[in-house]
Amino acid sequence: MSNVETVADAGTASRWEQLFDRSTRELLVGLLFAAPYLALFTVFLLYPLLKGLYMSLHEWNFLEPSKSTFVGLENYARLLNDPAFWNALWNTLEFVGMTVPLIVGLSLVLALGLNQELKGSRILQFIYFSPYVLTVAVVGIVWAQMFAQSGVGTQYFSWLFSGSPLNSKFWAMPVIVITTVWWQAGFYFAVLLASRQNVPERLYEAARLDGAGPWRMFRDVTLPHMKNGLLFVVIASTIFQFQVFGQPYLMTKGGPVGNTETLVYYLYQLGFQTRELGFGSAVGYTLLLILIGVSALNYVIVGTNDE
Amino acid sequence: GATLATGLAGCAGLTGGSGSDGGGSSGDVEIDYWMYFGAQEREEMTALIKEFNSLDNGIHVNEQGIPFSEFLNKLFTAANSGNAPHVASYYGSYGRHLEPITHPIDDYLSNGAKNKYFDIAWENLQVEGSTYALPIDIHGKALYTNDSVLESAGVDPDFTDWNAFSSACDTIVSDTDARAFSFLNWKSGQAAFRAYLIALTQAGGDVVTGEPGNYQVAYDSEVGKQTAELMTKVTGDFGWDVPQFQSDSARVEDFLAGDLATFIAGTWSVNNFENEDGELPEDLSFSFQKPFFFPGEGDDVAWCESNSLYFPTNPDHSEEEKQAAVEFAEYVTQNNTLWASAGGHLPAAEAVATSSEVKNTPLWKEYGTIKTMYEMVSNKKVRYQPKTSIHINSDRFWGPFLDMYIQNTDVQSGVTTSANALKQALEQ
Amino acid sequence: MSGITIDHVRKEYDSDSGPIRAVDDVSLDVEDGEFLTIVGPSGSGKSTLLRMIAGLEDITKGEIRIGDTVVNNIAPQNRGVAMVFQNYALYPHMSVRQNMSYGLKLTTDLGSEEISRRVEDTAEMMGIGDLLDKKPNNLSGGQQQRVATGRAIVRQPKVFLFDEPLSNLDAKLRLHMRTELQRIQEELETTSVYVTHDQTEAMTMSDRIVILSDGTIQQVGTPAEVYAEPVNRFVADFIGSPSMNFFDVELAGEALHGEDFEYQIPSELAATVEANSVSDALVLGIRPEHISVESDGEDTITAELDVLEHEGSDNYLYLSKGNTEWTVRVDGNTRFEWGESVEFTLPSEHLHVFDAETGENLVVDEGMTAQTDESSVTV
Amino acid sequence: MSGITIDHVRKEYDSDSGPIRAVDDVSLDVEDGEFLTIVGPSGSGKSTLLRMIAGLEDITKGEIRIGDTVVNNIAPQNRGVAMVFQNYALYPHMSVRQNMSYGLKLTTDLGSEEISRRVEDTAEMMGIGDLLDKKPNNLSGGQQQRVATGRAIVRQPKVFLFDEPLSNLDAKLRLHMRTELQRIQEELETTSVYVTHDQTEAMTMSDRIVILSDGTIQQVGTPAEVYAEPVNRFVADFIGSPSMNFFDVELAGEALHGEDFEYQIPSELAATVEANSVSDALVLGIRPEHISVESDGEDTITAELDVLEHEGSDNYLYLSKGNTEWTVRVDGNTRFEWGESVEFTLPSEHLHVFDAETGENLVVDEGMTAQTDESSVTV
Amino acid sequence: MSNADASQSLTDRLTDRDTLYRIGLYVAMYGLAVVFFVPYWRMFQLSVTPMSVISQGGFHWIPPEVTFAVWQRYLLEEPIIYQWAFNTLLIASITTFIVLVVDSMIAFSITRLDWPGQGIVLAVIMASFMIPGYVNIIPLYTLINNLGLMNSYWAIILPFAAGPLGVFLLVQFFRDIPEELEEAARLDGFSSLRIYARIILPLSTPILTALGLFVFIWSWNQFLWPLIVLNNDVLYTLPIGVVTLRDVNALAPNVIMTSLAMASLPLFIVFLLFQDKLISSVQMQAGTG
Ligand SMILES: Nc1ncnc2c1ncn2[C@@H]1O[C@H](COP(=O)(O)OP(=O)(O)OP(=O)(O)O)[C@@H](O)[C@H]1O
Ligand SMILES: Nc1ncnc2c1ncn2[C@@H]1O[C@H](COP(=O)(O)OP(=O)(O)OP(=O)(O)O)[C@@H](O)[C@H]1O
Ligand SMILES: O=P(O)(O)OC[C@H](O)CO
Ligand SMILES: [Mg+2]
Ligand SMILES: [Mg+2]
Repeated sequence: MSNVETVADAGTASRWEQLFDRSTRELLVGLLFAAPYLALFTVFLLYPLLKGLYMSLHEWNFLEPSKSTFVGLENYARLLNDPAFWNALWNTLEFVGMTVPLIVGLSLVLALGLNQELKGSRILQFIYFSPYVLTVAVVGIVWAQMFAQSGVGTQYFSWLFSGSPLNSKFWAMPVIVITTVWWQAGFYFAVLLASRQNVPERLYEAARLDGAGPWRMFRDVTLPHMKNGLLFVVIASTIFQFQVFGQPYLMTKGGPVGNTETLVYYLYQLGFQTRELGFGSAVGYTLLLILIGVSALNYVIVGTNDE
Repeated sequence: GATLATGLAGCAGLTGGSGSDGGGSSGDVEIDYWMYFGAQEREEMTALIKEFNSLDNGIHVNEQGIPFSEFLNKLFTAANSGNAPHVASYYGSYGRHLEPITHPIDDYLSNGAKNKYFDIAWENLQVEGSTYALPIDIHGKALYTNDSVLESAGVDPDFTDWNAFSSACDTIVSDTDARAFSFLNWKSGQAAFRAYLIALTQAGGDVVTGEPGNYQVAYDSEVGKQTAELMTKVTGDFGWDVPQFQSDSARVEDFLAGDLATFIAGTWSVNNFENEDGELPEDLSFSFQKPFFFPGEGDDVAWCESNSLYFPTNPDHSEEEKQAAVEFAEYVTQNNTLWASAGGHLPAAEAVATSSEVKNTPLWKEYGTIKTMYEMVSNKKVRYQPKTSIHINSDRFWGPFLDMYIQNTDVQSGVTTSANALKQALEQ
Repeated sequence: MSGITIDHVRKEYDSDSGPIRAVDDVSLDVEDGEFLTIVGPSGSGKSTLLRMIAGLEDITKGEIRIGDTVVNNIAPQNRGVAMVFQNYALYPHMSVRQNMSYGLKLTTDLGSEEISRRVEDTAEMMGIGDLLDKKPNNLSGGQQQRVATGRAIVRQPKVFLFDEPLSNLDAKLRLHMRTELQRIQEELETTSVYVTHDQTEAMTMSDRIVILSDGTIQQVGTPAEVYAEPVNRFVADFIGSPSMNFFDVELAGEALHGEDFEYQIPSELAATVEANSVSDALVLGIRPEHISVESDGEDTITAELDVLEHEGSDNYLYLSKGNTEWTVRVDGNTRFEWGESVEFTLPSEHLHVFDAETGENLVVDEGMTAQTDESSVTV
Repeated sequence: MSGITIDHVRKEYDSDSGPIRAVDDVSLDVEDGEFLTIVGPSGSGKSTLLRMIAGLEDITKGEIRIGDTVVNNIAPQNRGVAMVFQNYALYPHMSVRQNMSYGLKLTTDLGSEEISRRVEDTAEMMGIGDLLDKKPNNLSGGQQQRVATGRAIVRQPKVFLFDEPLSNLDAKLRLHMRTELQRIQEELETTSVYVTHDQTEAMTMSDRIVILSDGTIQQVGTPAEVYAEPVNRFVADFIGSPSMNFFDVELAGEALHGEDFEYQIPSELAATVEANSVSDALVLGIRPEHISVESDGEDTITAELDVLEHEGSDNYLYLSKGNTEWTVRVDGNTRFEWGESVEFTLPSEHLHVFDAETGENLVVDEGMTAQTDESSVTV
Repeated sequence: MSNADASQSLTDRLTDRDTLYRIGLYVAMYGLAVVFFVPYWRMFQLSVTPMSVISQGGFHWIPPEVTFAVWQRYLLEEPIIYQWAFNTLLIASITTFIVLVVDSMIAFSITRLDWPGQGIVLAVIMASFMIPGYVNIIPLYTLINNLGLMNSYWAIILPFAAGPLGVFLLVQFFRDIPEELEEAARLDGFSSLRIYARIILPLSTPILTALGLFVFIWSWNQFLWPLIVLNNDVLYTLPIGVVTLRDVNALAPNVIMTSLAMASLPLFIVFLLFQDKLISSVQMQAGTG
């Protein structure tokens, strides 16, 4: 009953098929599809990465790169003795050390709260998440205003600091931290909310039958299940916050006393204010190594915890 | 029309063009001009450009405002990438710093241009015997006094004597609610640097010694530290000022509100006194004193600077454009009476500075700010800062001075940090 | 140990389109030590009923007693029940031992040694003694099932509740675990309520079966009762595999007239149907295994063989005549040819006649449990 | 239409731990118009074999012919095969019509009207004529299954390939689609290769069954053959539900000695076993449905009733004696009490004796198809 | 029955606790929302406060006088902010388009085609995840400069499009598309290109929209990099533009706040429209959604 002419003849193979065997064909087509991204990736990601290493070994001439001189590891040696670098590193650690726990804590609270049935939960979700869609330019300037002379923060917390906290050696960093928490918590809140919602409801029922109270359920059911979500939040926010730039740039210009100058800010200054591209590249590479170290550390923790 | 224009601009960004946007009548030579002026100064400069454009001389100028803090970064990256404008404003004493990205203009200047400007300003613009810029103004720092406050404290000191000045300050603090004296007018390292220069020179010290091109840091000396000490005592032991800034411009606001009796500020600072309508407040009575009251055996000179026009290098610029750029710069620097009357600066072109329009402004006649400046310039009582090849005004070097002033750091470490940073930069 | 009394219980869920009545006026006694199965199609309210017993859902109306205690307002952990969930609901990050001891730790004041002993004993009994230190994710489905059951057993509850505990297992394992659960229940004699949508499971495991549909009880009875004497068409259809054959018929005299056949029925049967029916529209029902192809010449029906399925020791015949199709189970040795005409009879003792409208079985005595001796099974 | 010849075919997958031999030296002829089922446990290589026929996997070694053409190097769409996948693999974003017509559009030069006509005809035949403009996600499982089958049919291939096409359906629907697929195949008479892991499906649907294990063929034969005469213990165990009972025994004279029983077997049988066996370790096999509880007094075995399962018309007895357990199927009317002793016999014609080591069936004639007349089924 | 009574009162207490808990929950969650909202309010409030009120220095939650003059000025008289919005839109759209096309192509190639070395390529791309965007800015700047791309949108678009996030997400998603679909398509005679365009892409609309939204927002909000590579105010993006405005208008908070509000509005509207999609895109990134 088969209509022979309608079903392609089992004997034929197209020219394309005759020309190349199957695996060659797959390779060609595969590379064709991969090529555009690979080109972008190689040119704009891999190449700068390697070039950064190369530049960091030179005293780089901004206007006439051909006049750059090879200096070996001198830039790295300079960096180790550079108080501004250590200051920026320390400030960055301080910033990350305050921001990450606050973000994790707040986003966890928001996620757990919103996981309950609440009237208006969509609006709440909107409000919590919305700062995330703002550019740091807006966030930085608005919050600088909040802590300027006639700002909300200054108004209500004047008992804490005299004058604008952004000028205070002690308070400038915490203000930047608070700003960042407001800006970023929504993102992690969304992650943790999904993570919480993925906990099978049945487990809570099993736990209820086993006599577990709210704290027990949180400790023995919720937390273990949210482990991966929490780890993501910790890792992702650590890496992201390590690169803080916009807030100090816009709010404090790194001051007072360079107390809010961070690594990327320093990198920016070296690259585009003092134009020491070689030394700047060395700082960039060092930052890269630090961050790879941070993620590696995190992966080790994830790795050992996972069974 | 607007849609089309935006569309075109979008395409400019996509085609990687240097984006000289349209505006003038076709056939004009288009000149790009970058400036960092804000607020009042920006308005004056814009008016000047408008005036120039309306001359219909075949040149059209497109201006672009760039935030001051980014100005040098932008200028350097733009020059490096072949996107630099034809004309850019910057400080006259930055010739050496800008030399790699600007070109000398001696070949383009009209005859006798040199003689149009105060000598001191012209000299300042020479780098290795070539002219790199044209000065718009000469502005300096001196002491503003709120005379109502002085009056209510019953003091009228001799502003050339430290003892007189300091006892007046003490009186103000004890007899009024106002603070007596602020060393800074603005919350920035640059403001600290400039004020410090005045005090340091009078104390007989120097920021650097040596010749342009071979400077040595000198203010980490005894006198340098003493002067810094004096500065920090203003907010410390003397109790003449508080070590906080509510905002960048807090001192200006306090001065206007009568909460601050005196402060060191620039000729142009009167701009900041103006209210929304561009008028100086009626009830404000102030004067502008030569700031020669600091102790020490040094020279009684004040710091000065010139907003100037530079000519960045750009391989795309034609000779015609370069010529037009200089023409424009000459026009702007030699026809800027507004720059004085509304901008508060002493024009760098002598004829403009002494023109009747200028001499008739309230700032010359009534408040005397420009007049005082003119006197100091004529009497050689002003001095430009060192002409280094680095960005010497940077907060990298003078941030610590701000911090000393607001008691965030002590004198010893502040001066050392600052001096070390500067030494290192000068060595590079 | 104790029985359960469910007294006019109702459960309503709120929804955007008004309340959903998931369980509607259900009354039921589960005897002490009985193994009762609740069976019904998806959404019929089985889980809801079970979860009300467990205390995981509030009871909208009515009362549930375990033993003599009304438990409506007693917290789940204090009801003396233990539950096995469909997907086991084991705590994934805890070892088997921790999973099993968790409830004991929280609800009893047993010492840790005593707990440990009880967990180990139970694990031994469930054959998972060597898995105690593993995490659930590293266990096979059957092992997880055992752990879940073990976790319930170790608490020595008054009542076991099972919500489709076997449906995540493959066919062979399900069969195996079925007998295993039965054995355990026989040993412990704990009152058990078992929810499943699989009628085979219900039929093979239970002392009694509750058939639920749309939140209401259709029939309660032993497996044999519900198989032999379904009270309505729903139950008749639901119980048994392959399903009962149904045909729209009318009663004319002592014969049933279908679209493509006529069949003489005994006069007493006709009389009963006549007496109980309210309309003319009837439905005749007979199970595939009850149709007899050993035609004895009398009143036979003839249909053509469409498909023959050989399944192990049985053959299934799919016969058709006009628009009417018959499924017949015959012995594996019987031989038929495709297209052959097959003659068969419908033994009257296995005939069911339902009212087409109400679905009610017209030939079962009102008292559902009458006549059951004939086919009752004692275990 | 054409048969398929599979000639010493092998498939190896690369893996980190060396190559995995998924299909190992398989040779098989599928006759023109035949319905052949490949059955075997998970991972036995069923899908791999099927996908090599389809052209979705390269053939590592050997040759596959469809009709007379070697297809090893022919692209899938040019082999004249159509395949139905387990999860149907319908394009979710296309309507049923588009799903069915796409292959025609791309592989034939039919006009769009002709395509449309053919799609509609096929849809009519599959009973999905009114679903043509729906998206697959809006269809029930059964409807999706029909669309998938329709998509294969509409291309009028020389060969149908099915990879577990029914296993995503629930039990009732699976039963129904099974007969439907059979009907279609009988109508179209297209050569079909059908993969399933469900022995019931294999037994009921196929002309012949191939039993695969670990990539090698265990037995090829009609359903009746593999049921009655499994060539080895694997096949015996795999085919039939519940599984055959197996007991380790030794032959002593004409009696089989197990751990907890002894059983006399006919002397010819004993002789055959004796002749074929290579060692003393034997395994006795008998299906639950072949054990006879109608004890005729002769040589009986007695065991105690552990569990009784009532499943519709059958009862299953789970008996034990010492460590030996027996599963016995009896009629639904037979009555037993829990704990009762049951006597039974093992009819010799249904006895299987396997070599404990090789698993080989010692009592089947070498020619696998001998003796099949006795229980063969013709459809 | 006494037993039941006891449990009754127990539940009364329980329900009381329950109500208290719910009240607490509402207070906490709405309280936090209010705190979250304050900066928005300040932004808006200052934008409509006249200079005369601002210069008096006091603090107000609600200004004694309201003026929309600044809004009017920006909405009607300052074309530059529209220019910036247009630039930003153009950059974000092109970036998004390129990312979607290019990333889906390579993800298809890696997950759906079989060629030697694809594992290594994927591993390298994934490893680049560890490279934080900003450490590269100096060498990247020299590259962009050498390519003559300074002061052009490509300087912003291309480096951004080289990021691995899209590849990562799409590879994950494509992997989960049943292989049978593709096999069915092969049997139906689909070529690789057709499978990509007709099967994979249509089936991936959820992830493509999610990824697209995310890329769009990120690209829209970029700050540091455009700050470096753009130096023509006609080419500025909104974030750079508003910062420029602030530095020029240092004394007028109402002007600054109005420009900020206007710069935030477009994405706020996008977020309003696509709230669920955006949030799910966030969750996909974390692998929790
Ligand atoms: N939490 C709930 N909210 C609203 N309706 C619900 C809820 N739980 C169940 N229902 C509804 O109640 C009815 C009964 O659900 P139930 O889960 O008890 O059915 P079931 O018989 O267990 O079904 P299944 O065999 O699918 O598990 C259904 O209509 C269901 O939709
Ligand atoms: N793409 C592959 N790469 C490596 N090994 C594979 C691949 N596909 C299948 N295998 C291996 O080949 C063997 C046979 O697999 P196949 O899928 O053919 O089994 P199956 O009989 O169809 O099983 P199931 O019933 O689970 O579908 C298995 O061991 C499997 O792990
Ligand atoms: O420059 P941005 O806008 O990407 O800012 C990065 C942030 O500062 C990190 O916290
Ligand atoms: Mg249920
Ligand atoms: Mg398979």
